[in-house]
Amino acid sequence: MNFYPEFEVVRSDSRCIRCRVCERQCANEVHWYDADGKVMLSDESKCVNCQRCVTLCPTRALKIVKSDCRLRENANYSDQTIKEIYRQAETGGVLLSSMGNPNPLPVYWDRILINASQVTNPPIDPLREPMETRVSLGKKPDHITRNPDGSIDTKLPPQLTLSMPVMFSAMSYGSISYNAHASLARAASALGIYYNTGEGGLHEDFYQYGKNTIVQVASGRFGVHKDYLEAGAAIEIKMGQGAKPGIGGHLPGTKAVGDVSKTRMIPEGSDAISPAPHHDIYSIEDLRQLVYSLKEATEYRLPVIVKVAAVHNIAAIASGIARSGADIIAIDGFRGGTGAAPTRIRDNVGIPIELALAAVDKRLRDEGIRNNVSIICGGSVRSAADVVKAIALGADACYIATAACLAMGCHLCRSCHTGKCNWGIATQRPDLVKRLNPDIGSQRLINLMDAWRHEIKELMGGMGINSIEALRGNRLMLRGVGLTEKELQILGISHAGE
Amino acid sequence: MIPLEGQVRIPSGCAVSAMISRDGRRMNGERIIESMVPMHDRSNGLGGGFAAYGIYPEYRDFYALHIFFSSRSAQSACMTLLKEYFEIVQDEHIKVRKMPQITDEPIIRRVFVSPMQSVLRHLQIDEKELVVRVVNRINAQSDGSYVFSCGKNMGAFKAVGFPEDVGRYYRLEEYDAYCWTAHGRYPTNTPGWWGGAHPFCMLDYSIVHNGEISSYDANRRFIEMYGYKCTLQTDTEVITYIADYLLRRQGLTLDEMAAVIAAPFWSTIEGKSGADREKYTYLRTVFPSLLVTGPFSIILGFDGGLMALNDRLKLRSMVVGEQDDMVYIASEEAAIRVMAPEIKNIWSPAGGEPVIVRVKEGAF
Amino acid sequence: MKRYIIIGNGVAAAGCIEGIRSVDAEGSITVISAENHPVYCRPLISYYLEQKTDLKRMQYRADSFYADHHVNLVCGRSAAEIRAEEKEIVLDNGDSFSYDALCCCTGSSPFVPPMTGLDTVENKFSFMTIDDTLALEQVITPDSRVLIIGAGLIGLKCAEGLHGRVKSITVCDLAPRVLSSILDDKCAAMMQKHLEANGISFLLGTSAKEFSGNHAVMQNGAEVDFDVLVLAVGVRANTALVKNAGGAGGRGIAVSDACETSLPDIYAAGDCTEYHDISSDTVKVMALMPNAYMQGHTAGVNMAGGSAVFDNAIPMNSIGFFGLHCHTAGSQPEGCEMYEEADEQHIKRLFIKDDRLTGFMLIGQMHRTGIYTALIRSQTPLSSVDFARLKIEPQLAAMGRAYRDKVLKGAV
Amino acid sequence: MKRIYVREEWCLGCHLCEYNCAFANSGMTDMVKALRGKTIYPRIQVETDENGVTYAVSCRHCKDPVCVKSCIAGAISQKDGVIEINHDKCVGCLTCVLVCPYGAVVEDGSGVAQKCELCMKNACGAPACVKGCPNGAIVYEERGERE
Repeated sequence: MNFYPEFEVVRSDSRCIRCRVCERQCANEVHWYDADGKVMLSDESKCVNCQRCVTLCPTRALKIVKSDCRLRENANYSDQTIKEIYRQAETGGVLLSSMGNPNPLPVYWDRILINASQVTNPPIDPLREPMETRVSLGKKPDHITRNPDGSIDTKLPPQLTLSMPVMFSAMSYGSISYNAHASLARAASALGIYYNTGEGGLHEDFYQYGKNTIVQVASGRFGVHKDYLEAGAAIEIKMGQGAKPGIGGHLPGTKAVGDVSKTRMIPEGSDAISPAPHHDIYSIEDLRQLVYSLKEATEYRLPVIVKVAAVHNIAAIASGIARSGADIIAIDGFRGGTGAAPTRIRDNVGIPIELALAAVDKRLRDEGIRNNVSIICGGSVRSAADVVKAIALGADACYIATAACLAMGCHLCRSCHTGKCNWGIATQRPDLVKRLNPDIGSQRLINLMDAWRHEIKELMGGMGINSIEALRGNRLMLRGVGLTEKELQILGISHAGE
Repeated sequence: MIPLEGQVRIPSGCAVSAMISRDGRRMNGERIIESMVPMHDRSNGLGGGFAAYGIYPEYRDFYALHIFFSSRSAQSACMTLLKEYFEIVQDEHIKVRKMPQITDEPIIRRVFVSPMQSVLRHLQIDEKELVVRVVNRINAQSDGSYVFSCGKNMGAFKAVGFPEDVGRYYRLEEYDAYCWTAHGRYPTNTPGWWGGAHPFCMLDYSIVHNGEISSYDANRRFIEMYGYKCTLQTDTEVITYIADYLLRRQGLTLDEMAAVIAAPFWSTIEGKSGADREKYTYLRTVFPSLLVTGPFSIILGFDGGLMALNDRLKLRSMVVGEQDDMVYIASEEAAIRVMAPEIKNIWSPAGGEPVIVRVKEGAF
Repeated sequence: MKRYIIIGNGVAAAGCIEGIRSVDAEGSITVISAENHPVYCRPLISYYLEQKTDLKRMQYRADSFYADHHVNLVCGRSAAEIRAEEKEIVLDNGDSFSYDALCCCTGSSPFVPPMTGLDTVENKFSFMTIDDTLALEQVITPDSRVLIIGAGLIGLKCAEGLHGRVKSITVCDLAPRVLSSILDDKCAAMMQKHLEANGISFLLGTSAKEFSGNHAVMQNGAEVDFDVLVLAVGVRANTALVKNAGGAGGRGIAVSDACETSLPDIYAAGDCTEYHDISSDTVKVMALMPNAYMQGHTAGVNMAGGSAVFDNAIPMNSIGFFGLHCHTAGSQPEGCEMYEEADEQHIKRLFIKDDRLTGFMLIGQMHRTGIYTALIRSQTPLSSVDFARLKIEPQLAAMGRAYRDKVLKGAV
Repeated sequence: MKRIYVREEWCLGCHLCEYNCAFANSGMTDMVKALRGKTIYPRIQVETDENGVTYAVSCRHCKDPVCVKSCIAGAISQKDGVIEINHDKCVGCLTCVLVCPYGAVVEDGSGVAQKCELCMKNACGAPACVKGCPNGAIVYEERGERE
């Protein structure tokens, strides 16, 4: 069935200089030059609204607008819903989507407000006073022990030390490009934070950034070998992902080319299918065995992170993980991104990270085991304010991926699964990969993190807090607006005005 | 209805003052009361109090519980509870001087107790832990009984009122102590509840504090994992518990405790050498949630000494004076000048640097 | 302190001055200039007629050039004799100058073949110097009919310069085509067609046999009436000074790659010399402005004790008429192959021999032709580049990765 | 001296540099007005090699510039390493085009020669190709001189 295109290319002929940049830059082949008529023409049915042409058009002659040719209005059956039905009726297939859940579900970050000092205690000016954002992730000992001479035995379980409480979340080499990985690795290294390999192994060129790398072990075990495990600063066991809890991953064979297949240790062109569960983990005891296997393999030098999707009984799951020997729990909320996920899963499974985080932090404190693990919060952390709210709710640090992709140029067109990312991020096509110059990509990531760090400091200073640890779990610094009693109770915060 | 301490978090400004004899000489409460007079404006009449060390030498082996009761029935219920765990050695009124400035008095009792060995054996805990648990239980029940002092050979005296009035009300000139601390309160919202006045005590630790800590909920939620219950929602309370946790339960020294709650900046730690750097790194890494931020000056009294500490940015005033065996500490120099008019050696300690004063071994 | 003398004040002389000064800031430099003008480049005179430039802008260097380079400029004099043994020169007025190093930049003079009745023509001009040009300009009127003898570079540029300022222009040449020294028949035909389209008339394969007043009779019998006659048959190198002093040479003064003549401490540069054309491996007079400068500069450096060679000379010409440009370079040796592209407006002819590009003729398509020129000069084996692409379009892309990296990633 | 260098590994072949160059040297303040409906004559050229690799070529500002030596009008000069054309003196003979080994001197559409002058003479102030390159494929930096 033919639809009127979702987007329209609006080209101002009076501004167009026929430089043909749009044509050259569109991997979807929307634009073309008609030499006879000396005009640029477009095939809008191919447009995904990635804004590449709009961004590069030197005379701002282009804009992409949402088509107003809609089906008859229906509050129940939206245009989108109807078209999805048509598409499925045509293909018999599962719908695929990319990036995070775009639906208008509650974003609790936006319903939480941050405190500031007035009169009774002073706000602190981060430009004048030291303001610390460094955090250590890992298990903290319950009791100090002393050496025979009375000094403290300063040996600690392995820790990850971050200059600021933000890290780049897992995105595999394969789902994103070599240059995207290079950008992340270089930025993490320059910033003193960490990036995460995702389930695609670690390209040999990036072993040099190992000190700032978290290597992931997921259900497909792609790219996992001894050197890989030892290359990073921490190992993450991926049990689930916020965008697609309960299912595995699927890298199409078209992306498993060249170095991608080599790094994953799979034949070139073969689909890389990660199973839904780890087939050696059917229970919490099994997880404990994998945690300790990995620790044994790396001589207990590296902290082990267990990453789970935020699902209904996340607090209990986290409690189990905290007792499994894991050093860090990463919780990924339902708005987290993905390179490809079945639409129905992405849009309907999992719970918001804010509630999951609050519930987990509370449960671990109630059980007196909060010190056993650090908590990383991920799944749509969009700004420094979100970071501050997450830390105040109880997170030790945040994972960001969508925001990192945006910094590298992503325009959230949500077409990663097509492999034709015009921004050189979610693609393996060499001509497209080239569009992301890691010099620029890494610098933009560094800029973003610098900006966030400044903002975090400003917000902390306003609260009269001069070190991030005094913010962690400091829920008194938060107030809810427009939330129900139940929501407030789960978040563990008061309503504004209270 | 305006909520009480414990029902809502109440920030407050304050005045603090302390004097201690390193020789262990015992002094009556006259001078410490006088020291609060020039700092009258730092209080607003909604709370004042004192802690005194070495005042019950004849009962030094027993825990001196100072308790407010709202009624006879509360008193009787509480005593029944106490008797389950303790031998009651002495149960008496704390003598007061009736005065118009101090009103709405509760029943104020002093009870010397000794833990029952059978109970300790049964619960497999030491006697300090038993005292802590029982006191916490009484205070958490909030049914009209409130234990506001429970150490040995020391005691806190507090009430709603200006501190100099509170001191005279409790007839502190009749007590002799080698160490006195005092507190005047400026709460921003409270009808004034006697239990909410300072010092706040746990065993022999007493805290007087001036400030409003911004890390409060981070500190509270951490410390509550270890059996403490911050019922009053005051800074002083949580700092007292932190002190108890770090000093008694983790066995840290006073210096180490200072390095946790007013931790040196990472940049400072990195500038230190070898063992020191490792120690400070370790303490910050292990106890991040016990870092106290925001303005504070606190005086922690304990059996045999005291420690004064400012927040690491020194956002609150605190001065120290020294003369012969005496050390004086106060929010304002004027207070020290009242206690020791001829004093020469007065300084302002740097933020985060603890001033620790100990009485000569065996002198108390 | 060394004494340098330069005979002549053209572009070669300017190159020589700059060459000397790049090595020796101290030595005295004397320049003997027959013309009363500061250095200018002779090809500009047609642009002057065309009013694309003026006397001021025609100056090759700034007003302060001689002062800046501490040059003693002797104007309006020519050298009469070089006394190589004594290392001195004598001027036409008898003055003499001693030198430690001498450079002869005497250029060339118009060559006028014997033609009957030429003395009866009142308005006849050469077209070599500013003075020629100013004199010519004096006599032309919008009604003038101009006859130009010679359809070479000079004659045709003169025609272009006069175009629009006179009534008619006829150009004749003994050769059967225009620009016969640089173009082959096909290319010449295209240029001729373009010139004709712009109103220039040609009488080719014939020349004036005799004149009587303003009437010329051609060898083929044709008759032409004219008001102004321009003689642009050709030029001859001014070799006499050096040859008289015992220097070797044929049509030009023989010089080495270092621009030395056969006489000690005497150098020569510019249109007066003959030298090695690497594209044809022959020695010839190549009266070209770029080469003149480079020779002068080379001579100057060597005179001052430096070390320089100009060892990649080739003939080359950039010339255009009425918007149609033509680039030629190198030569078409015996047995060369030719690559050709041609349409109505363009011709591209590349000449290839022994795996080398030896020359080209390009009309109407000038874009980046220097890349071809460089290929000839560097004698790059074509098997080492992607000539299949290169012949279609001059581009560094076809020159190989190493060359590109060298040129684009570092300073050259 | 600072020169323009290309980092061809990042060149996208978008040709924006050519348009930015043409605009910067148009003397106009609006790109549409400057370039719409016109053939552009940029001073920088994007090339594509046999593997599809693209890169932009502009004047190298050589140490031994043959264009300067070849100009019949004395219109090309080198000052502080920067080679520039005095357009007032240029008569459009295009000898410089004939001799530049990099094809970096080009005709400007009106018959005279032009070449990259590092945007030192236009309102841009810094090379427009560098500023406008979306991927950092053209840089303006110091890389030392030829020996």
